[in-house]
Amino acid sequence: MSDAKAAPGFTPDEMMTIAASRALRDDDVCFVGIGAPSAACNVARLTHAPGITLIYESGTIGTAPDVLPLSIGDGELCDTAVTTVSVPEMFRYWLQGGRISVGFLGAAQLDRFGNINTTVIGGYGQPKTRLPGGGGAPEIASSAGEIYITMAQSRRGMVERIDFFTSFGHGEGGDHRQRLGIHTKGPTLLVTDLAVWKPDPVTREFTVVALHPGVTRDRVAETCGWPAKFADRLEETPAPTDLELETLRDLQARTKAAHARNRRQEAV
Amino acid sequence: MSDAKAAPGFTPDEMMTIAASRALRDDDVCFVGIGAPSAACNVARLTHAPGITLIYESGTIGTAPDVLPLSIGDGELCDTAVTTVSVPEMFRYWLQGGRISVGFLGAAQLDRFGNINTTVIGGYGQPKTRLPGGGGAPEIASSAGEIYITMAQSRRGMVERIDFFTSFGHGEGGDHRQRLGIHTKGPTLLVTDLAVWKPDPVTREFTVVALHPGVTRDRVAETCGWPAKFADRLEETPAPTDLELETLRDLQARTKAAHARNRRQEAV
Amino acid sequence: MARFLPLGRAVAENLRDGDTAAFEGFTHLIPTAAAHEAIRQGFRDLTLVRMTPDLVYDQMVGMGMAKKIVFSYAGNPGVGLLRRFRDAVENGFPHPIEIEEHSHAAMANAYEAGAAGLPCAVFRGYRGAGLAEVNPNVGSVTCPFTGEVLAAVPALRPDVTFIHAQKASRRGDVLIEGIIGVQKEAVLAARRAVVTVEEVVDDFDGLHPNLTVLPAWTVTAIAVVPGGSHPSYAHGFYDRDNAAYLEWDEISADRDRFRAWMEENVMRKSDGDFASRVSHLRKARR
Amino acid sequence: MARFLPLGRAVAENLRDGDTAAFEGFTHLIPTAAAHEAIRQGFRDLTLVRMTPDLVYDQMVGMGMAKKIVFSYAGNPGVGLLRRFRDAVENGFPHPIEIEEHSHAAMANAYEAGAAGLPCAVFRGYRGAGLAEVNPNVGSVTCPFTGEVLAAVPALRPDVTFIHAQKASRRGDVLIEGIIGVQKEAVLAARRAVVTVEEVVDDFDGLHPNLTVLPAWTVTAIAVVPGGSHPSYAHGFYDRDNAAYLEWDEISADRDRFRAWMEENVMRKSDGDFASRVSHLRKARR
Repeated sequence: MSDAKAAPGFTPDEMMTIAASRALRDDDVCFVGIGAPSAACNVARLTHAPGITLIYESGTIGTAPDVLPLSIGDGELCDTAVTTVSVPEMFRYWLQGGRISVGFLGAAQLDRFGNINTTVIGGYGQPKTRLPGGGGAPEIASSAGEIYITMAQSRRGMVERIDFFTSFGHGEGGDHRQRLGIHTKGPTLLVTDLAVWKPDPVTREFTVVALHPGVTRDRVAETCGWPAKFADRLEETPAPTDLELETLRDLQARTKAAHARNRRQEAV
Repeated sequence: MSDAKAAPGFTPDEMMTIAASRALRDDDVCFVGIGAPSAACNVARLTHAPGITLIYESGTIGTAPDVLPLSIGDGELCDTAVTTVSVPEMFRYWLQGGRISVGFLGAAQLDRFGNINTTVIGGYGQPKTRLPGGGGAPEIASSAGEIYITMAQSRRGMVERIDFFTSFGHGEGGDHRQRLGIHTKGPTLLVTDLAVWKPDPVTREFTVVALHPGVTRDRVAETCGWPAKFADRLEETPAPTDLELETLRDLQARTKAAHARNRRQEAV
Repeated sequence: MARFLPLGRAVAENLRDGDTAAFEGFTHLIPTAAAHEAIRQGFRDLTLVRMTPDLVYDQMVGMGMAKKIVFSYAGNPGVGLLRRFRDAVENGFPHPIEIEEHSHAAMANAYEAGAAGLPCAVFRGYRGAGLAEVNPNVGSVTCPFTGEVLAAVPALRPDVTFIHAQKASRRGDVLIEGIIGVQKEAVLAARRAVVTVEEVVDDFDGLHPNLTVLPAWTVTAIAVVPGGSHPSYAHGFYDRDNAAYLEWDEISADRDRFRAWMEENVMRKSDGDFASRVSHLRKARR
Repeated sequence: MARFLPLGRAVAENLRDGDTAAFEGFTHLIPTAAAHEAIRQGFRDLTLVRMTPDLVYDQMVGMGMAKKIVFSYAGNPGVGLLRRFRDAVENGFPHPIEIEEHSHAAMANAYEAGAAGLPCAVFRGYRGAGLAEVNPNVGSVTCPFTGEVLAAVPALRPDVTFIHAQKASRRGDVLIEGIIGVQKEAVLAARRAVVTVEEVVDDFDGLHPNLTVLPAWTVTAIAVVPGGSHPSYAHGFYDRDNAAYLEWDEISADRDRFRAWMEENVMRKSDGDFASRVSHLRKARR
């Protein structure tokens, strides 16, 4: 990235998506969550990782959507896929079969060990807010080779203690995964709108390893619900390049136009 | 059959195939073994049971072959099928799923309780003759709604004690199936080249219920390796009708022509 | 053996109060018309099974038809939460409902086991997951060869499954194309299956042999309802009405507005209205 | 990621003495050319896995390459017995071999479990069957919900699977059509996968989305061998050579005749000879 031209202005969300996209490699097979993960994965495909295989849990393998899907099963995903399989096959042969190198997830609530809650705020039996639930995430978290997480920082989202263990990250840290018989790496990367985090090699607690351009330690700390830890040598995330930013913005513009196209108002 | 015109001359093999075909109903879903069962099932389809669904274990569902397949997976089966599924799906959803009303099997060795051996003559570890083995038969025998068996009579084939339980019929008779947790009916019909047999309602021992035209009790008894039992009121199997015999002979003639067509000698 | 019936009769003959029913569709091919017919006929005490309950289950829950929901992702796909479902779970409105919550992997495997005639599904899952603690229907078996402990869930065996598909042939075979989800499994796992289709064709001659076809004898009833999946979509026929999903977020946010919308758009309508709802979403056939 | 290689190199790089290897194909698409190449390269001590070992396993056993056969139906399809296999099992010629025998249901489920990353397959089978008594790899698990005892067999995980398929795209995706057998599962269950294909096409654009396609990254090597399935067949390319199956019954009946035939038709031939073997079997493409 260093010799590519950095774009002059960009939003924290754009930085988040682009920083997340950079973690993906050309030979990755990536199980894509909807929303921010989907944008990051497709930016990677359209920039440095044209060979990446993107898989959505609707059964679409090797998709190359021209616009971002609104749902996990938009027609665009099937139209551009190498093949589309049944959902049981997707979860048996492709996820459980160990064919996924990266599972890319978002989170409603996240703790410092990469455990994710998208099920419920409050008690499970007496919910304050009933969220949609786990969907594919519980087994993505345990069966994909490693897990990347992306979410905007907030004290409501990055919490001391999640209300429900939808997807197991590093549990209480250390070798908790191994002790439960989970042999994949679990969360190895967290990209927020402010920073890049990686788990400590021993404790597995997420630690800031890079700040996005213009972001301070204080800003990261005050938008995080647990006492944020920082690496001894903090990097600065390279700013988005022109290519990255154009690619993301074009993708989002195409997406917006496509999703507006079929509004009933316009058709009538 | 009574008012249809009986054909003047026919072979015991033809009588066997036609008598077997008559047992199949228009709404049956039949898992077809190769050889004699395949001929009987297709004669049924081409005569009184045009709506029958024929399934071969190669994954072909609802086939309507114009010629009899040599193997269980000839192209003709796929070309004429309603759909062709994978072999794991065939055994999981269609056979184990309880979708098969009749499993139609042949046998190398058979005992009086409909237990079948197609695995080995002699001891399993020290075989006198190693036969091909069970293929789909062990689970056809337990998962299909009921089992029809067809084979030519001989003392070598219809034996006092089979050398190996490839497919479980009624075991030692009575409620042996139920005691093993098998809830399907098991063998309910045996059609040989000489007679039609059905299991005794209590002992489950195969009992002759009809003799083919011109066949004597003695002929049946002397070609059977166990002491043959006969029903109190023995029927005579109606002779093949013109339609049945023509249908079978046409099918066999087409089959012979088709299998000869691709002989290398003729192509060179 | 599949019978072609008007939708009203197909629903009336195959759904009963107290049934366990699956209206399946994974974003694609959601059987909206069948669900709306069920709402009009006013069934009660249903156990509604679906991996991704979305608008139609939100509507059925909001109308007080559900005793229990068995599910793995209760969201408005790509939009957010299901507000009628939330109101029932959080506030017991219009009445409390039971939930049995699984992961997608568990539900997909449970349908597969149902289709395969097994009593339970076995898979590697739920490790470290909170659902294993709150759902008593998560068990385990031990591999007799390696000693590995695997998750087990009961097979799903709905009394009736409703799906939407692209085509039926005259003899009643059904073709599903594109994102096929768990529809085949949901049909084969069920005692009865009702299929709405976009169109009927003379036969499936010339069809590729390996497509997803449900033979006529696996289907109980077929009703022809063009557009019957709206606001979901039918691959090759019309696009997803994303705007309708966004609108639902507002409609469902308010109890009165929800009721009024249901009255106007479901109770006073029929399955014949679906064709016009997708006319602006039809596209050149690929 | 799939590499296009000459067959000789694809086999040499992916098969080793002592390997567990599957040359799969259910009557259709049998990878004969790959098996003949393996015979020419003279591997030893192989554990050969296949539901329906037929002519090619008869040949490999007769040439003394097999330590063990894992199978569910060892016949010459539609003809009768496998005489070289029989000679090995009954008489230990050319040397004794081990056998591990299953039912089709068990093998199909075991491949499925291998593809699904599970340690074992669970199914309802082997009830009252003699194989359960002679095969120590038949175990059981108990459904935690119903108490039903189900059969279990270890998952199949070959070191390498060989299959034949109709087409590869330039990027290495592989298309299998017609009777697809267990080939997809056998490839996904294996550590390495070698595919011979009838032809290479530029891309799979326009292909129906639900066909059986193995993405390039699930395949290790692809070799283009037109006719490579003879005397089996390739749906859409050429018919089954039934006459060759009938002839094999005579050839294989005699040890010397078998040796001479192998010398002439395998050892002194190459994969380039397969195209001419099917020329009289080609038909108008459907």
